[in-house]
Amino acid sequence: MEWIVYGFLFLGVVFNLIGNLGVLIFPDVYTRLQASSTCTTTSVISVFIAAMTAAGLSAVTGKIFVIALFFFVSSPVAAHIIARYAWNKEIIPWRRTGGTVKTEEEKNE
Amino acid sequence: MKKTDILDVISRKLAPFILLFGMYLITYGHLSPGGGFQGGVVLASGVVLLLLCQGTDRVQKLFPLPVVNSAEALGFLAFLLMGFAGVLFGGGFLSNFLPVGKAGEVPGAGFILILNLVVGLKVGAGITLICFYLFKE
Amino acid sequence: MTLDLAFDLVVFLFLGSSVLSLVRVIMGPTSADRLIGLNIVAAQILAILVLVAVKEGLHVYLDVALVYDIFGFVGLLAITRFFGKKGDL
Amino acid sequence: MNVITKWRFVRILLTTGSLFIGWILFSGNFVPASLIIGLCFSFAVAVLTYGIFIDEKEADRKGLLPRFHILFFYLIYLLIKMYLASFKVLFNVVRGHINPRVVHFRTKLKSDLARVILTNSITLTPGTITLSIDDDHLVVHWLDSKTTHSKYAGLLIKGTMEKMLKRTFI
Amino acid sequence: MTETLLTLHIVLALLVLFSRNLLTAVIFLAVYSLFSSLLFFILHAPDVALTEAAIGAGISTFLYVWVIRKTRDGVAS
Repeated sequence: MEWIVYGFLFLGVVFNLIGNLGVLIFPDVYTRLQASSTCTTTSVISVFIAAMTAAGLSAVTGKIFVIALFFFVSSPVAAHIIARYAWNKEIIPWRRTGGTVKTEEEKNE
Repeated sequence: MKKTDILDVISRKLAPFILLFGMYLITYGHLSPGGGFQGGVVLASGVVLLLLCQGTDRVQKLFPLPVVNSAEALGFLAFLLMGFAGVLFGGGFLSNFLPVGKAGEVPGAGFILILNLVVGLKVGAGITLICFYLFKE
Repeated sequence: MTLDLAFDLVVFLFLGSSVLSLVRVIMGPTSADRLIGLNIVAAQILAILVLVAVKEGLHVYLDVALVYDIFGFVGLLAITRFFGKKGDL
Repeated sequence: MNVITKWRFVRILLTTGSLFIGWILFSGNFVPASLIIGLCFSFAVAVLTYGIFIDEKEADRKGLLPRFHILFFYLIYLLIKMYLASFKVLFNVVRGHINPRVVHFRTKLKSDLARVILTNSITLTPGTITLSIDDDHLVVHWLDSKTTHSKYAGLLIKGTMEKMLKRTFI
Repeated sequence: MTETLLTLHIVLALLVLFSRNLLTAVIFLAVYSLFSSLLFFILHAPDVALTEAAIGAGISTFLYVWVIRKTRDGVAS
């Protein structure tokens, strides 16, 4: 049983570090959002699974389950509203061949 | 067919649970972290979530402005009444006069539970009112 | 290696990586990048809260984590709602 | 008794039930006093918000309640697929080889809830984010895209998820 | 751990003070209150952490953002 906890904790740490690295090195908003939403959600969910396994079957498990459910719903919605915010601000997605065109807000800052 | 909006559907399914969680924080305020003020703020945040996702009109139909306004005033009045009832029956202002049960149970707190409910009503209605007036523009 | 030690280690690693993701909040060129940083920081701190609460064995502390989750979402929603285009979102 | 009144009672009952399950998960104990207080509060919240929890127009829909066993399998499938997708994105980050494109496609699902679950699943799985949804028309940003043809892209992204959701929500 | 968080508080507060863009300042303030809530939680004050998360990250962000948008609309256009 302990090895499951260790395994999920290890997965959580690895996904978290790679997600942060992706957010740092990717070229534009949408690709950064890809790294952040996928990797960070998976890492936090694995930490929750590890915590549920470590706590055993008690009131703790139920409450962590509620938190995980809420996070499972709210994280993709948060990613979607950030993406729609950027899409409505008319930030042009980065392409492999062409360069990006600077938007109004980027020029101002 | 009406347009599908993600925020609309999500806020509709999520807001009742947030309101219930605020009620839970108020009720269990003496056993776990939470209490009247925090529970009231969570209640208000449920209304704010609806306000942000659905627009003012539908929320005003659910929580009409005069009702929220009078609930806020009623909360203040009830708090004062509770305090002076403590003066009348027990020792001083806000002192306990209800029977106290065993420690660690929900209804065993006597006075505190009702006081938390009143404070939660007052704070939730107050912050909801602030957000209504600000959002009306 | 006991379980408590592993939890402590993971908490420290998460705190360090949340400091790392602050870099994106500070130097993000547009405001959307900063919002991504805010979202990531909120998620990592949520994981830290749950780990600390399980390690201490106090299940009443988990209420804080749930409130934290709700308010991170509502704050992000408020920012995007007010600074996006008028009418839509 | 009018049919609208009957439908209102059914909605209040359904909302109270689902909120009461939430109360048990929040409080985590089965003390009778707590259960009674929780029932009162969930009934009060249900009376306030039944109109937005279950919309009035959903009466004609047969699949008001999803089939829970398929939904359960769907969640497990989504969890496994999420892990695989994260490994894919991980290799993309490490190798630094990405090819992002924006693709458009349509979905066949009718119910609002099913569409929202589909968009959330798309956001969770392999490097795709839903940028906007307009009725049945989805705009998706795809990291490491293989094709730009709308039908094949739709097949590759939606895949099995749409079929399972169609069986869940009718 | 506490020292790290306190250092972060100072850095974030300075960033809030010296950022030119108002929206950036609000986002820094939200991050500041998130870290502040974590500090209170680690020092075993869950009530204060709850209040800080609720008021700092949720409601005060709402109010600040509303006021900024209102003033910008009034001045710019």
